Amino acid sequence: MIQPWLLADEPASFWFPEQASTFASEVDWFFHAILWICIVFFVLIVAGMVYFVWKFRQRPGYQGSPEALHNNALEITWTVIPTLIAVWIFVRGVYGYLDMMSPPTETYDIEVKATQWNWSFKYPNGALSNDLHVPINKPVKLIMRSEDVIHSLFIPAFRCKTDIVPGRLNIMWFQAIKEGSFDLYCTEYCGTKHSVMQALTVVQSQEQFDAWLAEASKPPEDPIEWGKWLYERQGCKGCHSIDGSLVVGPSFKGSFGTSMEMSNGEKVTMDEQYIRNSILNPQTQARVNFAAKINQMNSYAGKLKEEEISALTAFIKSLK
Amino acid sequence: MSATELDATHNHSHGHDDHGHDHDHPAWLAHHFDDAEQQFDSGKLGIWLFLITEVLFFSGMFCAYAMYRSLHPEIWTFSSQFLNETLGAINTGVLLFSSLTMAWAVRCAMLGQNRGVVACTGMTIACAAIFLGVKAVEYSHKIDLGLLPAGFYVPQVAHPEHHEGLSKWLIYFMVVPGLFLVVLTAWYGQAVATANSVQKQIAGPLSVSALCFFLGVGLGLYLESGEAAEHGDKAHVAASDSHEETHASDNHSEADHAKDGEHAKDETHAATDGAVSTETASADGHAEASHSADNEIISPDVNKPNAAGLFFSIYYCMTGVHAIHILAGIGVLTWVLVKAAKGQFHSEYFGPVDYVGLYWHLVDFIWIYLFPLLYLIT
Amino acid sequence: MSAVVTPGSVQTAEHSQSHRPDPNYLTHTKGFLSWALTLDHKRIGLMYLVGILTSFLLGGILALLLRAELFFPGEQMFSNDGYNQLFTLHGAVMVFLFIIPSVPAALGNFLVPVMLGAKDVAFPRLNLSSFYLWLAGTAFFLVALFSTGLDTGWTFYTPYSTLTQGPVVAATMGVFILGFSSIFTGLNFIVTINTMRPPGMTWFRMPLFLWATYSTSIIQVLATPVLGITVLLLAAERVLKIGIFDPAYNGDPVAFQHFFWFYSHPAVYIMILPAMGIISELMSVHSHKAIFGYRMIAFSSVAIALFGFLVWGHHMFTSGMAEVTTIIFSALTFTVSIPSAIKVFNWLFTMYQGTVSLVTPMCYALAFLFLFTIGGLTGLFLGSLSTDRHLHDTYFVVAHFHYVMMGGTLIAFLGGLFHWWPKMIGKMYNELGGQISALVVFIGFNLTFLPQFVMGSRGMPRRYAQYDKEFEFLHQMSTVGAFVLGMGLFIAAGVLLSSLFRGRKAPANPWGGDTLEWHCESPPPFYNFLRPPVVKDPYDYSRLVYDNRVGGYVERPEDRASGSHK
Amino acid sequence: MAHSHANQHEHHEKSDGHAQAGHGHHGHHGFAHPSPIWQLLAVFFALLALTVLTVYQSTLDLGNMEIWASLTIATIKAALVILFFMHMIHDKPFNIIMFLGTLVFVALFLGFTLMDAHNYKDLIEPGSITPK
Repeated sequence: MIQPWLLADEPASFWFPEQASTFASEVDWFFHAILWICIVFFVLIVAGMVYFVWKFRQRPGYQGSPEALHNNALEITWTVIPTLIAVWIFVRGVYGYLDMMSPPTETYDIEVKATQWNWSFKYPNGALSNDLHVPINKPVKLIMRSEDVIHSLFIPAFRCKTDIVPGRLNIMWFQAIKEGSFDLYCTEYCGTKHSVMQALTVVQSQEQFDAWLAEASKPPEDPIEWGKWLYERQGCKGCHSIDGSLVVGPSFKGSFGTSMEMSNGEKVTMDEQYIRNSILNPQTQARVNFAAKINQMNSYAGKLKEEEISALTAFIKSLK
Repeated sequence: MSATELDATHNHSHGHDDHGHDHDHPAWLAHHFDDAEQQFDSGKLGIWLFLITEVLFFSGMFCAYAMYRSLHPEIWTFSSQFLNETLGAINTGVLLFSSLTMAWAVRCAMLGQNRGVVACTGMTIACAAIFLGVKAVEYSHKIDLGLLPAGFYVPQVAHPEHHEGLSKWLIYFMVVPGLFLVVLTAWYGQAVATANSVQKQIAGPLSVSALCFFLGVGLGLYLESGEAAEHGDKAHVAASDSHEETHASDNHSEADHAKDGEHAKDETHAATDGAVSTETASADGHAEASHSADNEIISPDVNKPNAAGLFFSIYYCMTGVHAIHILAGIGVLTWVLVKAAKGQFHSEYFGPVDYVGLYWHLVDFIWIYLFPLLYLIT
Repeated sequence: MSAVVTPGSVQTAEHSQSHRPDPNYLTHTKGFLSWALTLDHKRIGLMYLVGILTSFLLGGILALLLRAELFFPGEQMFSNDGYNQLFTLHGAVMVFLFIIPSVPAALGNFLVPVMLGAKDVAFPRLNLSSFYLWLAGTAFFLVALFSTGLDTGWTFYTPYSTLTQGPVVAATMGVFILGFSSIFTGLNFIVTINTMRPPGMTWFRMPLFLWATYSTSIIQVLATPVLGITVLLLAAERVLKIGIFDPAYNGDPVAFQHFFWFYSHPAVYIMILPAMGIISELMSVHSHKAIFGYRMIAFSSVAIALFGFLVWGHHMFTSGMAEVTTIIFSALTFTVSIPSAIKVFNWLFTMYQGTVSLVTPMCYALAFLFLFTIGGLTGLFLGSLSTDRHLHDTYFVVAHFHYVMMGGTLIAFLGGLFHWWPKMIGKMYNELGGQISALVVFIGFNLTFLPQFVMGSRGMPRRYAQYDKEFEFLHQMSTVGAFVLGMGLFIAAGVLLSSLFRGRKAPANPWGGDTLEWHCESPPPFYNFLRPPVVKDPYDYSRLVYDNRVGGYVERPEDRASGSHK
Repeated sequence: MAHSHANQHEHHEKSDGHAQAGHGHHGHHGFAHPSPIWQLLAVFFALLALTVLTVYQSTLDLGNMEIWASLTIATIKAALVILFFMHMIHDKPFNIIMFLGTLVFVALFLGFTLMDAHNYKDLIEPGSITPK
């Protein structure tokens, strides 16, 4: 079945989708330039081929002549001309490339996190989203990380693409010039759901964008949602999974209300008080299996308000 | 006839008209060759091409070595102190000597002195065995210290497990050579009993070589223990600074986990870590960490697999593949030994010795580079 | 010098040598072992031929399944994982089991010594062992195929290949073994061509197919070992966790790409160069005119082989490679395009003032010229950096390399197969059937891959099990084309197979070629030549006339009488 | 017969421990070049000396030059092995060119890969991935 977000957006021209970034016009122009060069050569070669086959075909009463074994003038011509053309294409390509490689000093930076198999975009004010929202006519720089395998971020309408290699920061920049929403693909094979690791690129006017951003960065009303929201943004996610898997610290899944053995031997049940204490001064209580790693968690005292802590507690409670 | 044509033909100076027949072809000349020289040249070119593939094969690992050494110099200087230069040097000497005997064997073959070939190849095999014996000691020692490839790297350098007598790994390494020793000596005994001179010429050198493996082990153990004391404090120094660094980069990792990706923050962390580790480093007189001050690389926390393990990965890959080549070398040398014992070589047919020789020298050639690159980093 | 061995004189030579009852290499000994343990390069070549054609059938079926799956945008008969395993195996089987050994190991093994005028390759045992290595490697791949299924893509990119489930180790071992098979073949040819040339066979009297094979062998010997160590390290990565390519241990995934492409780009030339050699032969023989600019073609083969080593980086333009490296690699990439262009023009002008006979091999050669030109030219879009940012890892790339690899190598291979079939098997095939197969293959091929260029530039990423609706129509064209193509190939297979049973006996020289293989019987005797062949210009057709009684070309009577051709 | 021949050849050069002398009268198989014993020994001891040298050199503090120093010594040793033990001095020019040519390809491989590795050095974030 087709994923809901695989929308059809018709190509703008025979070869290309619409031109939605500053790179597009250059790339398309250059593409067509090379295309015409190729067509000229191709037509010459095929026409010559057909003509020779017909003109010199084997037939009664026709005797070919074994001369014409080489012709320096000719051979030099068809060595030099292609060389010159190749040089031009190369140089022109480098110009365009350096353009794509060198972002202006003033850019709006968005952090991209690619995981198998979804995109997460994080904006300077901490807002997170799964679709990429960018303001129009403003240079945007993507600072991209991958946590598992190599991915590659490709926005056809922007004509730009960069691999996201784990263990590295990968930078890509563009400037959108057309409002609307465009496909965003993963183009480096990354496993089962590679082909549905897609998102939308939403280009909005500055006002709309700001409005959206404000909305996106506002915490939800419902405490559980709010807890999840905090869980994703305050770094809990880095060490504590919510699916039972072990990352660094213990998973939150179904942990509430269970009794756990502490490093000092006593048994404690995980309740609101325990959670609050682990958030504010984690070192005071470590489960026996995690005593070694307890130093890796630092206190959130002063970083989280009481109602935020209770929201987190509600969230953890909700993870049956 | 043009000049090129002439030198094309000169290989085939005679015997071209009996295309397709084997009469007047001696046993050692394959049917599709016209004369001994053509056969020799073909073999020689073939073996050179094979050596070329070997060089490129190793170049992959040298490339990995160069890359990661230049990316993490501090890891390299830190880790290589756990390699024992003396053992490395001894092994280098042994291999060089084996190269000498090998070259000598080739000379003997060219002069048709088959007994000489037997003696020389025998010595070469013996040297190979010594080399492997020493390697066995080195490997078992590293394994005991938990100095393993990145994924399994859990160093107990501060307090290595003190096992009585031999390391169990060393014992595992000694099983197969032990079996060989028994079988070969028995075989030699039989040869003596039946007064089968060819078999004696083969079994003798081989059983001595098997013995030499244990000679190598003994040598290795002796030198290893000699080093132990000095090695010990090295380890402690290493461990102690590694501890401080643990904290340093723990703050970092937690900073990582509390991922609020503003760069500024990350970088400040990185910077401070750099600072801390350079202090610890200078405190212990370890120059390595100072590299980390500039680019954002954090100085290695040697207790974490994702630091020093990489060095040992590459160490095991390079020396391991090299050791496999030594084993293969022993195999082909034995083949030559057998042919020589049967007295098959003479001044028109010595190719096999020459080819095996070239291969053996290449193995030596590789080690000549491995030794300084792995053992002698300061 | 003694007379050239013509069919007639071979016969007489036969009777004089009663101790060899039947000189024909196919029948001079019988029984399974006489094949399984043969050291005869011709039999080994034939066994390779059977082997690689079988794996081509396998790879082709996988390809048709892929295209069928892609007929509609969503999931059809295969899950995402199923699709990923399919394209992985299609790629791996086609590249490692079929294309790389296709021309050198199958046709090359058969032809190199015969064309050279030698009795055999320099190392017959090595030759046989390389065939068995090929079998062993294939076995490993079949394990990968029938066990849980390999889903890394044929490129084994880390860290995916270190994290995924599935028989990656088995597959890499397969690649390792196949690599050695390929190395041994190349090594054998280099030595053979260097040391086994008979009197008079100078470098510039070698048929261009030998030049191409020689260049190919150089690449095989120089590049393949690096693949060997790469896959070995990858296996160690999985088994011993050495972490050289794994960022979790400070390893670097891009390093793997460097290692991998240092082999795999030259490998592209391992695939295409011998094909170019075949085309040089076909163009000349079937235009009954000496090749145009012999030396240019010969040198361009060597040039391509050497330049081929400098351009691997163009597979990594978007993979975060440093800018300076990227630009250098782009520049070097364009240098390779020139020798290829030269070859194309030379082939074209070989027909000029020749006598072109449109027999099946020539039809395939012309198809090659057409398709390879497209393949080569579309390379320009990918070599230039700014357009590549957009086109990289899209269907444009897929179409490009299928035009080069399949439109180039496969078509040339088929042309060569039809060209030398009479020599290998000793039977003529049905000419019309052959020509029809060429036509159908040509049409089907373009229908399959032209739409993919458009898809690519419109942004369709490769290796997608499901795709957006807007690409549906183009995908459907492509799928239809694929099945037409498949049909064409089945026609070709039918034509060749039926010739085994009802083909008329092939004359020694059905096409009027003048390279040495046409101077011995078809099929050739066990020792290829009963007396040392007289070597002259391989493309001098002036002395050959068509003889209706033989049904093929023979020496002009007066030349045969006079004996010498100087 | 070649056997006996070789033996008297051997006697001949026992008198002067010098193979080249015994060389001339074997025109019909000129492809054997036995190296004289003194040469083999000389090369061997040179190699040993260089090994000692490189070990000593590693005790000095040469900073960044250290790696180059040890590589230079290693290369000299390698050259000795190739020239004399692998008798490249007697070998066909083609083989020599081929082998040295190979080193060019190795250089290309290492060169490009290292150049790349260095230029993206500052994009690498250690420890950003946790081992699976």
